[in-house]
Amino acid sequence: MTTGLKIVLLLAELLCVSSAILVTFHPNILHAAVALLFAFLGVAVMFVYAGADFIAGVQVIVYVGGVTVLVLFAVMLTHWLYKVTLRDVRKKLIVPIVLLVILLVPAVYKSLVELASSSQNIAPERVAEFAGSAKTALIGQALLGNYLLPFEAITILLLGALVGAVGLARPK
Amino acid sequence: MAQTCLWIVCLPILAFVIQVFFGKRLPRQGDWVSLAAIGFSLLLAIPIFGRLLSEGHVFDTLSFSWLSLPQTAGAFQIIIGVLVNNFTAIMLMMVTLCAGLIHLFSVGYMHGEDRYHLFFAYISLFSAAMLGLVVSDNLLTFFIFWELMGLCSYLLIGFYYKKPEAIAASLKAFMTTRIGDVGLFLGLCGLYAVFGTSQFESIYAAVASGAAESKTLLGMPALTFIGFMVLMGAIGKSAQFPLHVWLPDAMEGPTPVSALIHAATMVAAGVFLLIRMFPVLEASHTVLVYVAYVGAVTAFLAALLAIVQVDIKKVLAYSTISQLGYMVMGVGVGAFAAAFLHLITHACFKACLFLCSGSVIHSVHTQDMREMGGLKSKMPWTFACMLIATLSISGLPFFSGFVSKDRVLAGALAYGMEHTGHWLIPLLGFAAAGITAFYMFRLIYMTFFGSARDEHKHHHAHEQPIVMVLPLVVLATLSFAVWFSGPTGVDAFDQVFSVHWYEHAVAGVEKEMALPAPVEHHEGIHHVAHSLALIFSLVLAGAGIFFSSLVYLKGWISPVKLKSFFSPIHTLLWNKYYFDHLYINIIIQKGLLGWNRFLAAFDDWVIDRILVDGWSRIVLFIKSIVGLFDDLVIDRMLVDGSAGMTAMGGWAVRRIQTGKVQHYLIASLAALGFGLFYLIGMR
Amino acid sequence: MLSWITFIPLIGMGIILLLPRNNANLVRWTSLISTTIPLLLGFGLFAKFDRGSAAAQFVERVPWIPAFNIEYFIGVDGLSVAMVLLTVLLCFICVIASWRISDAVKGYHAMFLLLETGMLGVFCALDFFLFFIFWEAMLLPMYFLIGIWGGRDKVYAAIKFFLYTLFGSVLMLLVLLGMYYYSQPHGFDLIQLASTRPFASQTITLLGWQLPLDKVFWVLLFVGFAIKVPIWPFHTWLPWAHVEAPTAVSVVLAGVLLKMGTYGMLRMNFAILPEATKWACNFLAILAVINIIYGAFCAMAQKDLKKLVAYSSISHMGYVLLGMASFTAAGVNGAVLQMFNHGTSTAMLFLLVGVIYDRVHHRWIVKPDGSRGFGGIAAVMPVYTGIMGLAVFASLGLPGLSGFISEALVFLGAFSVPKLQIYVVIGSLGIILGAAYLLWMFMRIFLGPLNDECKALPDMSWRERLALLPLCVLVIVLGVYPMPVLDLMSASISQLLTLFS
Amino acid sequence: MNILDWAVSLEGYLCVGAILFFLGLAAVLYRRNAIGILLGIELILNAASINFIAFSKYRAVAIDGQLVTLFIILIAAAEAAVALAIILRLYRLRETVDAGEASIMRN
Repeated sequence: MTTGLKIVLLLAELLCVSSAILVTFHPNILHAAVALLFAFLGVAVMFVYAGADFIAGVQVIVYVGGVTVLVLFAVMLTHWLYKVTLRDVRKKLIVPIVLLVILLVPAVYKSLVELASSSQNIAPERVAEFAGSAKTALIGQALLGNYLLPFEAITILLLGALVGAVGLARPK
Repeated sequence: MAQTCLWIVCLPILAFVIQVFFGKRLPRQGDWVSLAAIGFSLLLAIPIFGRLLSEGHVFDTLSFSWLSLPQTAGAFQIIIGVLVNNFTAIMLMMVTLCAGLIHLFSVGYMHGEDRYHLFFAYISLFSAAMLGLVVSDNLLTFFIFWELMGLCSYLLIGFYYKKPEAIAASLKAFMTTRIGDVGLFLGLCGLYAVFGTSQFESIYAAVASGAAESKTLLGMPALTFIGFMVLMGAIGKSAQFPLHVWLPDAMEGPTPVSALIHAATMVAAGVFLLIRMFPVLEASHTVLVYVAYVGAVTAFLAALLAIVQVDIKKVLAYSTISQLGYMVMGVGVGAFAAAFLHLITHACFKACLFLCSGSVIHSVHTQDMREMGGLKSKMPWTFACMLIATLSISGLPFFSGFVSKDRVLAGALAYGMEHTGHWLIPLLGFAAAGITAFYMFRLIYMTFFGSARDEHKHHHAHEQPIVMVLPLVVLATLSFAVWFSGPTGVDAFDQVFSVHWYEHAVAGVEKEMALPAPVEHHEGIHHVAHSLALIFSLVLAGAGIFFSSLVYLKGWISPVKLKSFFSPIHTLLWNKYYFDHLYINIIIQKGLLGWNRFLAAFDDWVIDRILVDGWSRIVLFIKSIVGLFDDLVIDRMLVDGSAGMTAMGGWAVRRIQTGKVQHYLIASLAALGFGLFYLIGMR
Repeated sequence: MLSWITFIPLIGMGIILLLPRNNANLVRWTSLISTTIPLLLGFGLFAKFDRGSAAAQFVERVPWIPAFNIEYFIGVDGLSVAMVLLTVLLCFICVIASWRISDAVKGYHAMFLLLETGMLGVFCALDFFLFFIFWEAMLLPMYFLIGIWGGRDKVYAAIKFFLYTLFGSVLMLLVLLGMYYYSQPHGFDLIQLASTRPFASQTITLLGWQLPLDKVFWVLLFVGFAIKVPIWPFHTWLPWAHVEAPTAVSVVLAGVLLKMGTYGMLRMNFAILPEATKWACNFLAILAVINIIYGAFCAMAQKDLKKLVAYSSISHMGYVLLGMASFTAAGVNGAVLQMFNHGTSTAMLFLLVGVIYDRVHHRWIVKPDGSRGFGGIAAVMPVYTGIMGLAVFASLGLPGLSGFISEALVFLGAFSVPKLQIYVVIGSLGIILGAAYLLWMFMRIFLGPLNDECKALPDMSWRERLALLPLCVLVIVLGVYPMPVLDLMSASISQLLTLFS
Repeated sequence: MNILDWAVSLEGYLCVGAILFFLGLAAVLYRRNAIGILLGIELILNAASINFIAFSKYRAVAIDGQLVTLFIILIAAAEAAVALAIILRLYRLRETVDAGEASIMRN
């Protein structure tokens, strides 16, 4: 891994974090939605670096393509441009939120690191080899092998959600 | 012979059963059935009496175990049976004869009455009971027939059950005799307690052997207790003072009933009881005096009462009580033989008197002497018979009354001379004799002599048909002395061919009773007493008759003036010494019924309302307290309280549910935070 | 045989419950049949009963609850055979007498047959537990019979009867448990308890007091049975129960239920606790005399005919007690015979009261406003007057009828015991009062001028005469020759009395 | 070990995951707009995916981590669709998407 790539990964992580901040605190809901889009992209890049290229692809397609568009649509449908101000976040709560985040994040981070250290480490060379190998075949085999039941269950779930969403959103 | 006695008793019972069930449907409503039954009994009794006359002694017993209880400690057994001795034979003869004649008489007298067959049923049952009593060899069956007679007298007195006085009289009769019967029953219990049996033979033997001297009943010497109880029974049944009140009222019944039951037989049963139990009375030494006094007092007081009566049957009723008093006095003074003879002769002439009065009543349809008079010409036969019977009862020579009354008075006089302390007994006896003559002739003069006081009734008066007159004649003939001793009745004159069957009979019975030989001291007293008594009784009888004819026949002394002269005594006599008032108004109305009402109220209020339902009130009270407690404490505080708390709790918690999704998220995150913090802290 | 007698009425009840409601006559006939069969079996029992032996006969013994060795142990001995026969006879007569009951006929006859089974069971049971069960089983139908088919305030009477007897049976339950606990081979068998009499020497500590066990048992049992007899202070339920009960029920109540108290005393108090009984003998005699006199006095003051007869029952049961208190052969035999004779004579009286009640629907001798209830009925109803006369004279103890025999035996027996003599004298007052109130009632109702109210009263129907016929025959026959019934019981009683000699 | 190595290492990934998670959580809690909440949820889900992927790379979790992420993504898509349908329905009923006013369920 060349340092250049590491720099790109760091930038992607910073993009993620900054856009996440925008999503939570931006008064205008529309801008928050767009910021979310960029957060997804940042995450996709991180996946690529973690050797999960197929997942990154799926992430981009589903989240960036689907969910964000959906949200934008929702925002557009529920806010009369000229009537409802898009201002959203309540002012007086900003301070406790920030405090909360600042306090909890290092605690959770420390516990996650502890968790990570306790679990079994892989030798560095196998890490590189794992990052490089093609995952898609493995995923395919696993999907129709060990994970057959969840795979089927997920299909039913998606069907249910689809029908539900259509049912709910259908005008009278 | 004992079997024939059984038949004598069973025939009338059979007649009774037939009459009760089939009487109505039989021809002539079955009076011939009863007549036939009593006739056969008479026929069966005659040979027994004949045997007594010829052989001078009759004895036969038959007994069987009626009720036995096997008990390991000693079998309790009741043996009953038939005893035929001299007295039984005489009594059988008398009872069957009188009953037969009265059956005959009542065929005429009761002609046309409704429940005619029932009358004959009851009369047959009565005859059976009397015969049963006469022949029974133990006190238990004696008592059973004794009370059966009480039942029959109740039924017959109340025969005209539509008349309130009749049914009141029947109840009064039954209750008064019942009081006496209870006394006799206790005597019977005493006998069983002391001797273990009630058979006369074994009792005579036990008393003679002095077995019962030591035993005591209720603190009294046994024999005295039994004696008093027997006396009580006799007082009840023979209408002695103070239980005499029922006999005059018993006249409400038809006259044949009065004749049969309340003259000849039933009332005599009391005296017969005393005679049967004489050994016991004698052995107890103290009881006989009381018996004598009861007899004497009854004789005198009843005779006095008879003077003021206006109802013909009431006069005869009181005269019966008085004559019974004589018999009881006879037994009391020890002359039980004389008493028994008087019983027999009295049965005959008193039955005759009653039947004569019956025929008089039947012809003039009233019982009140003041509406009669001058019937001599109208009813010659009745008059003749009644005159003979009256002469006999007054105790004039040539008549049976004289024979027996003289002996009784002689016995009383002898007793008086021996035990001078008791001089009152002969005095009352002789006084009663005089008064008897007086009121009997008063009756004769008022009914038969003088002028008719009520023309209408006098006009209707007529002699009764033969079926009623025949019995009168037979009974009248029996009232002569010739049958019982000599023709004149005076032993001295009749030495030549006087009839001695009675003395032999008495001797036989005395032997049986195993009486202790009477203390033969100064034999002279008896002879002197006998002759003195003879003179006194003749004098008194004559005076009585003379005095009565002065007042009623000649009218020299007007009864009205007499009445005013003795007015206090008269009112006393008229109200029958206020005995009735005492019994009915005071003892029964105020005492008994008042006490009953009080007790019933007590029972209803105190025990029922307070003691029993009181509990329900207490329970109700407790219930209300418990209810209150339960309601207040448990219900309000605990149950509602907790409900309230939960409500408050609920109210408090409710505020949490703000409905905003985010708040719920915060809460869950807070919980998650604490959970993590706790876990981390733990480790 | 005995089980059949006891349980045929129960089977009858079962059948009746299945029958259609509207067919009243069918119900009545089934009920009649299911009382006739025990009657016929009763005759068989009477014939085959061995007069000599004092032991229980026709015994049927089946272990029922082995854990507490409770057995279905039934049998009949001298004491109870007369009562069984009486019960069977009276129930047969009562079914005939209750032919006119028209409302809820099915319920009535079902309850009645259950009652009969209960009663027969009480007399046959020789196991205390079984005895208690039948005792309670008999109580329930009685409550319904009085409570539903009774007179004006029937509910009050039914409740009072039920609670009163229940109070008694609660005490009996205590003794039941006590006897079970204190008897050596823990058991309820009455015959075995009577032979071993284990309670004489033991003592029990109650609330700190050291009490002799048998006396405690005796008193508790006595109160339980005294309520049933009834004895003086516990008697107030009887007039109410009688006045309100329908005719047939009050016949059975007076004819049989009262005898259970005295039978129970003989079977339990006398047989198992003889020393305690001897200790309480005086007490019994006093209560007996109170019963006699008190009952007679109250009877005389009554205005209601049925109440008068109820109080007369109290007075007559006083004789039974007096006989029992004498411990003599004559006394106790007289007592048990009086239980039988009183059963027949009172049954007649109640049936006759029922006859007049069916016609005029009131029982006032003297109406509350003082006017005459009846008067001079003899003219209108001769047969009724005749039979009533027989019943009245039977119950007042006229010699020649059955009442006298038992009263005479009781008094003969009691008089031979020196310390009871004073009680006999007072008791004899009862005989006079007995005659008084009965004849006074007879006079006021039957004799005298005809009361125009009762002018058109029909005489007794053939059914009523049929119901009364057996009782009349019994009263007369036993009055003349009492041995057939007496020697049924004398063997057992003599064996019982060996404890007291 | 400089910032670059840290960024690539497991700790880096975990740190970003944590930050994203809490930002998402903050968004969910404090956004008044229902859609804002939805955005928060998406962030949270992505934070979880990052952790899974990081562990599948640096730890012996191998392919399973990636598979779980795949499923998370799928479910998130379904969930977003349904959530938005509800929001639209809410909007049509209440003319608003403000999470605070949809409080019919309050006490």
